[in-house]
Amino acid sequence: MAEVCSPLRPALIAGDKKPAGVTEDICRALLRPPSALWWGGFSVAFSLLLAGVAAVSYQIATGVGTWGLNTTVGWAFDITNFVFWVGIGHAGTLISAILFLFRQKWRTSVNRSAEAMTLFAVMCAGIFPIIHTGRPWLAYWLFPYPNFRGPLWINFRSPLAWDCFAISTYFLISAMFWYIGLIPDLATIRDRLQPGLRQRVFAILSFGWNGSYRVWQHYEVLYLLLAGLATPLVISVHTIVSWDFATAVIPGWHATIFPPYFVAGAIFSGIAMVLTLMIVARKAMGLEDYITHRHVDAMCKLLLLTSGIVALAYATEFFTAFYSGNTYEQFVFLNRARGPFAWAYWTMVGCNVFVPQLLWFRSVRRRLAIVFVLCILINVGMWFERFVIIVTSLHRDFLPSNWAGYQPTIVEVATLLGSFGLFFTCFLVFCRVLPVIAMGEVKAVLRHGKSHGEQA
Amino acid sequence: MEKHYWRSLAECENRGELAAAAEPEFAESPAREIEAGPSRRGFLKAAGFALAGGALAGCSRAPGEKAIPYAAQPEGLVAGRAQYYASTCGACTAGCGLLAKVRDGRPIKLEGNREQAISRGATCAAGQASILGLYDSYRLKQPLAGGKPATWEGVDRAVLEKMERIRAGGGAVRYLSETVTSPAKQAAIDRFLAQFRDARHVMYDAVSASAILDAHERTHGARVLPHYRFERADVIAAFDADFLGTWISPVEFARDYAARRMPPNMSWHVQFEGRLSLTGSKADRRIRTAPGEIAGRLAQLAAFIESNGAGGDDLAARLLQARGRSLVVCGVNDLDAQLWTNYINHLLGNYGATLDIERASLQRRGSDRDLADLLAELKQGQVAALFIDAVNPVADLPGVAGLDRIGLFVSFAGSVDETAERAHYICPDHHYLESWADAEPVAGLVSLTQPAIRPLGSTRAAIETLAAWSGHPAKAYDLIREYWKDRFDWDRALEAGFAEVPRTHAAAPRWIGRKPAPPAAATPGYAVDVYAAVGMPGGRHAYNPFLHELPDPITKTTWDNCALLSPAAAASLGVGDGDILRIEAGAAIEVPLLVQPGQHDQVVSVALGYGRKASERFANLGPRWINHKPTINANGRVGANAAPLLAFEHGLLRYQRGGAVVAKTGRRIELALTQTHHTLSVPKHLAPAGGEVRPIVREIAPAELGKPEHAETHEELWPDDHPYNGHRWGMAVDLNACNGCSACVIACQVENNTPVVGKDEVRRRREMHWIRIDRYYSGPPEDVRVAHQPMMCQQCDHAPCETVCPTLATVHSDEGLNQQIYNRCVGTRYCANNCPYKARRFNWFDYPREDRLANLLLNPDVTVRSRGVMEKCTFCVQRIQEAKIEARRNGAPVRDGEIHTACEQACPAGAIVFGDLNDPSSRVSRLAHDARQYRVLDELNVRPSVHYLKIVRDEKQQGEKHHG
Amino acid sequence: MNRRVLIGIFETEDAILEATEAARLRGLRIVDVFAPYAVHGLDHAMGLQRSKLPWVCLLLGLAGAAFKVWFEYWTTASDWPVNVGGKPWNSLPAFVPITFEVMVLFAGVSTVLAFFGMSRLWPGRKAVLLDGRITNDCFALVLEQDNAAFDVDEVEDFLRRHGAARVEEREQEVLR
Amino acid sequence: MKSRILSIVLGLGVAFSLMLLASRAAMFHLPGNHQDYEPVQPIAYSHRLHAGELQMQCQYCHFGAESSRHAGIPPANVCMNCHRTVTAPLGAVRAEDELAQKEKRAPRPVVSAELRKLYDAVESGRPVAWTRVHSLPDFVYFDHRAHVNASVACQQCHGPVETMERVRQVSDLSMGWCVNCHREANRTGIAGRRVNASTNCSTCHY
Repeated sequence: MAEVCSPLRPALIAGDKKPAGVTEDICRALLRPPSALWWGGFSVAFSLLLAGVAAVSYQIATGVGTWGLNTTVGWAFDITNFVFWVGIGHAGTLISAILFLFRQKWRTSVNRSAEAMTLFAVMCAGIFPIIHTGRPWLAYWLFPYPNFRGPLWINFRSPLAWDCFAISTYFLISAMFWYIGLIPDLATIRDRLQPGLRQRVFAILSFGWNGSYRVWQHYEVLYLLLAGLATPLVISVHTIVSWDFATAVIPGWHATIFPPYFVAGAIFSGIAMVLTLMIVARKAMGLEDYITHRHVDAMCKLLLLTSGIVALAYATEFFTAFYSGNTYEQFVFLNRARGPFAWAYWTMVGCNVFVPQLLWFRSVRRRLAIVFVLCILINVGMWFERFVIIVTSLHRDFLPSNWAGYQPTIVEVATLLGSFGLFFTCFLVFCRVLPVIAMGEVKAVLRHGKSHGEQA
Repeated sequence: MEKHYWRSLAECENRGELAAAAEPEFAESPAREIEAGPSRRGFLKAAGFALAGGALAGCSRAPGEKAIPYAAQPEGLVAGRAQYYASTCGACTAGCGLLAKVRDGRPIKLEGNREQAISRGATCAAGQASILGLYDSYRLKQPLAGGKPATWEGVDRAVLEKMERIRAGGGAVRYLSETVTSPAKQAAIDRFLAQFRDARHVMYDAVSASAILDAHERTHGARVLPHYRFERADVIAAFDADFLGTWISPVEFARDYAARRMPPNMSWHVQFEGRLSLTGSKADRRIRTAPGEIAGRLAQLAAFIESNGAGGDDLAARLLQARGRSLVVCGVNDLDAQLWTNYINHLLGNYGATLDIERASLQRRGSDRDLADLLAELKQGQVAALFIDAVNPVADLPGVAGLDRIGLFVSFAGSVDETAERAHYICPDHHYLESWADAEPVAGLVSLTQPAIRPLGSTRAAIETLAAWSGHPAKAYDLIREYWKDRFDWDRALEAGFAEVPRTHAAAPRWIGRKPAPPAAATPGYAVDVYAAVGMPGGRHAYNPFLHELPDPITKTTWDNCALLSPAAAASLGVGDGDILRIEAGAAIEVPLLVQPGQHDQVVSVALGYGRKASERFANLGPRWINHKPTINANGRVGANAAPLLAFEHGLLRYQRGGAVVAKTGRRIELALTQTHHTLSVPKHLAPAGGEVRPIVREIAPAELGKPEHAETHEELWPDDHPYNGHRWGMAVDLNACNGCSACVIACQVENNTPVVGKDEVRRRREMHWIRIDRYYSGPPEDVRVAHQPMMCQQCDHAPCETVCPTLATVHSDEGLNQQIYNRCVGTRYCANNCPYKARRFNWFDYPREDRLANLLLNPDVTVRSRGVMEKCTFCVQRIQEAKIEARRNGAPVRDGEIHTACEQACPAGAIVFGDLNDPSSRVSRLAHDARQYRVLDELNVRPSVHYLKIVRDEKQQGEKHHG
Repeated sequence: MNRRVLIGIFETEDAILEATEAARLRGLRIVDVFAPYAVHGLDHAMGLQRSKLPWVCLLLGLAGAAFKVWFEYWTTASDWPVNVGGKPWNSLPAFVPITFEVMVLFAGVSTVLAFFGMSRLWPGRKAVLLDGRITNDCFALVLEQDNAAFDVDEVEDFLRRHGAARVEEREQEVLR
Repeated sequence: MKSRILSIVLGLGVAFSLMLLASRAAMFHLPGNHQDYEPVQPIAYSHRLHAGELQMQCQYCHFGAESSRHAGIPPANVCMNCHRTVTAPLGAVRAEDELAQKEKRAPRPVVSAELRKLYDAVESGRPVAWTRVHSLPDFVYFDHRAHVNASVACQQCHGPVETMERVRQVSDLSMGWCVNCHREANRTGIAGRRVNASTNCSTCHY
């Protein structure tokens, strides 16, 4: 039967919910017309998206020269944004897959939206490797496809080629994982809707799910398998992203610590983003019972942990540089801390190392407003981490004659904002049309932390 | 397709209407997308997805492209095969021999003529760039009368009739030209002027050597310019003479100088100057000296030498040791200084040894005194007729007035410049590549110029015009042929490009001078110093975008001339780079400041030749996008004209004058520098212990010669995977020979179709030159050392760029080349990021190539890169391919020295050597095993194929020298 | 011929578990159980054997990996060896990342397809529902009247004893 | 309203392109592949006649092939080497002779219509604008010298030109086609001789 757990442990789901109640709560949000708040958020997000579209189309029509790059600094905002968004994506998979494997029941109320977030983040990320090329219309050359050139394939030694495979695999697997999870809920909604267009759409999307346990059995196994696949996948993805830099010869990039460092950073920023969204959604959609303080608390602790790892990575980098005796390497780090981009470096350290320390205090963890602000700061910090790694390493490399500066143009900034626009537009639409909380899974854990006595 | 345009073009050229024909020919210019068919490209651009299918299908048919053969093919011409015509460079009066490479009727590249004594295979940056002048769309296509297009008949009639009246009235006729090195032309001018009673031929040089000529008139009784022989000099003392950069005959001097700077037995060179010049940057010892002090210094040196080295002056001692093997040169246009120079050379017995006045140089013959007189006459309106040939006095000189009071004012200018626009008639001369001409740069050496292409417009050689106006019209060819008849074998000379003729002077002039009077004391305050920049040796090149975008070898500025101040001086004024200064010396000009280490604290230097009308055309140069900034300055031109700062003093044009006032205006502009960090040492507060200075450029003292430092050898991990069995191309760059003159940069740009990107892009650090010259300072700013390092793709065997390219667009050839395949590149820029030398260049935009005429310069053997594509030095692979295929055709292997990369070919110092590292006897592999050899960033184990040779500098006092 | 089935509708998770268990022990043939969410232990209660999906996942994963390794070797070292940065023709370590990704891709996609196949789900398939609340909050146990010995009333009574809220008798057709 | 117009336009576009595709489906090639291209030339010059029947050497007219990157289109004066005297097909000349004999008069010169165009070109000095058949993209540098001197037969790439009335592009001239021929040559050699047909990128791309 249901797990035995101590009565002391607070309930996962507050309020004495019954399955029907769950269905009721979640679906209500979908069936009632969008609130003014939603419209507000949507219009902001969508206008950002439009700005981004304008910027990108202008850049593609005119040339990468419309970015502030130069011969020395060949990457800046583009790849920074790419790594940033991939990182954001990772939390979703972490929560839905890794926590699933670790049997962390509390994930059930957040995993759906976390996975959605993953998808949208990976979409945003995927755009940048394409538009950062000089000839985006030829970006498909990055994939090996049969051709009349000899045939000539691609360079499987290039981390960028690895990226293409990693990102597209990651997107596909996450999408499937997410959709598989959705099917039962789609069916639930289908069966609550009055016949009509909407009902027909859900009927199609729900694959004719009818709750047969013979299917449920396969389903459970499948879900476990996907979780099992997604877990190493998510780690491999950011490892590969980090290899974009680690395999290069440029001091500040050429570092073996990158994979763990990047994965931790990714999860760090991802969790922060999930929290940001959750805290808003919770208020806006009245899901206080489902996303309880316990959830927030758990995630804050995760933040604390990953922040620790990231801090350790920063320290290690400096130590390696110092210990290596390689003066080029040493210079890069001195240059980060005291050079022209010191402000970026210290923003990064401040937001990623010092700010999260507040989370040691329960009182802080309990105050959602503060947590919200912290999460925003952490995301800023993590964006700057990538910026620092890329730009400060490039702008002053081996030959002093090459040393140059970097200044973003309006086009670049608009593109960055545009990616946020895309992300939030997608997320807001998602909140409106699909269940933000996995009803099926929540129902299964309803009685968590309730002793049988009170439950009977 | 590019390659075939030419065939049809050549055909048009046959009809002699290339310029006109160029228009339709280039309806789609060669600057074409590197993409399959044009329709494919259209489809890429077209947004309408729905129609893509149609376009796609449409693509499967070839465009109805025409292939037009000759109607009657000229003898010996085969489409696609280059021909070389021996000629003479017209970029300045030095008279370097050239070979003009003509491809299907179009001259596309200039190469030095190895046989000819002045060039000996090399050229300077300006010479390399001067080919663009041929395709200058601003050149006049027919004569102008009163600013209106006219016919030659009309102009001739009008001018002759006006001349008739003047001849009757006995008015003064003046012919103003630069130094005429062409004897035939001189004769024509004389014949022409002979028709008049009061006629005078006035010659002046924008950068005058008049003082030297005058001084020799005093000391040797003949107004001669010695032929300086640096290759014979063991000790060189140069006083403000930039003989490697711009002075008289830089290519020849650079070559001679480099020849004597080969370790171990190197010449010793000391430079006295106020501005850090190219020459100063190579000197063993450099002593900052204000222009005013030069004469004093010379007098002092003379004293030491007279007293046989008493006073223990190191220089005097060295000079005395090298009597007859030493050379003292002075570039100051001041009679005192020059008299003292002659006196010292006389004392040292250098005349006849290192200074040849028997076969004197004829490269500078201008007389400032005559010029001054002429200007005076003009002011008083005493000139009835003025003929101006190849000079632009209005822009070159201060205080030119009264031009509108001339009865007949004729200019031979090729395009409308500041002077020509005020002339009554402009009778445009040919570009030198279109014309027959001769030149005698040094007495006894006749260098011939033959047309490499039919004239693009209906222009006429000045010599023909003169002949027509002297009453017996003739073709230039006949005039020259006639002049030299039975002096040498014409055909052989034409083939060789030059001929030696028996000496013209009877006997060498003897020393008749005596010890000069002690020089006047220097005037206090700032001295303004107007100089000719290496990249812009005179205003005549102001039309040339290649030269404007060429970073000055010392200042690294482009698209501007700056006021150079020493760091101390700048600090005292509280100004920094880019602050606009107001320099007042008589007249006033405003130029941006550039802080220049090595500059004398009391000297402010400004370059000549900027702020010309010709540069107005660059208003919208470069890619156009929202943040684009114009290439020109507020005055609508590139840079500011420094001519107002010049002045005549005792009949000499003074380029350096005391008593200048320098003030800040409060305005500032952002300079377009290609290098912003100027030393090999990293900023103090960022310097890790032991990493303060980077060993990118290495310098040793003569004593350390022959001691190779041990370079760590890395094991090859996969020796069998990449055996280089055939050729293995490599390069060696002798940093000791390289003087930074940048001829290689332009040569590379012309050879490889590298675009000009404009000031704004350079400001953004996006210049496209495939080879750049890194300039590093060391030592304190008041006594700065300079190192020049040509830096191009190092063609690494373990190229970091290759591993990271996802599309295999850059891979290694089995001959050791790092290949870049433009059409496969999608432009991720990953390779450039991962290049430790940052030798790769990215096409940030489709760089405009609207000027269809200028497009005729494009090298058909090199793809024109499109937007979004990475490019870089290829070791001129097109030349390698050509040589290999030809060798195979002739059944002989490629011999060492058969392939010259464009940079190597142009280098006056012979600093760059290209060849086969697998051939142990090749020059390059010998240099690759030289004791001075090192490879930049060798520790990365990227295995560059470019070997550098260390700089050798002898800074010690002679005393220490022996036990040094 | 058309068989008839007996359907017991239950309200709670515990009830359905008990009933199913009991039914199996009683030797009744359980056609299927319908539930709004995955009830733990129900598969044991029904006596289902383990799913074959893990095998699909493993085998196609390995197949994908094997294919990719071969493909990378063939393209890079065998078919057209190109010297890239002096790296060996066969840079096996550099092939690992993509191999891994492709393995995961193959495993994932094939498992999902296999799942849809096994459980006969596809977009737009008409869902057969015993009760509108099945996907919401109620459970159904479907027993087959396999032989004449099957006593409807007795079984109905049995189901009620195990807390069935409602018991219906229907044609077999109701299920696929 | 606008959207409707847009969708109509798009619809038409799709229909149009489908039509195009359908019409071309038969001879569909990937973009840039011009195989089977057989344009009409300004003068109906017959390679079958000249290279086939008359057995003229290719390089008699395309004399660039041995010494230059381009084989070259023969200038009119090369044609005139023969066509100064040959002004019409033999048959036409004979017919005129017989006719003349019948009519007891000196035969008139016969000039075929096609050759008339050539003579006009020569007289006017305005060259014949042939339509290019084989053309490679700008970024490919094919060199006839290298191949001719390695005794690669013209037909290897250009197909049996001597049988073609009008020249057709036989091979697809794709990169794979070049590369595979190079590989083949390296394996088997050409005309019994070992050759080094490089497959370096910079053999053709620079």
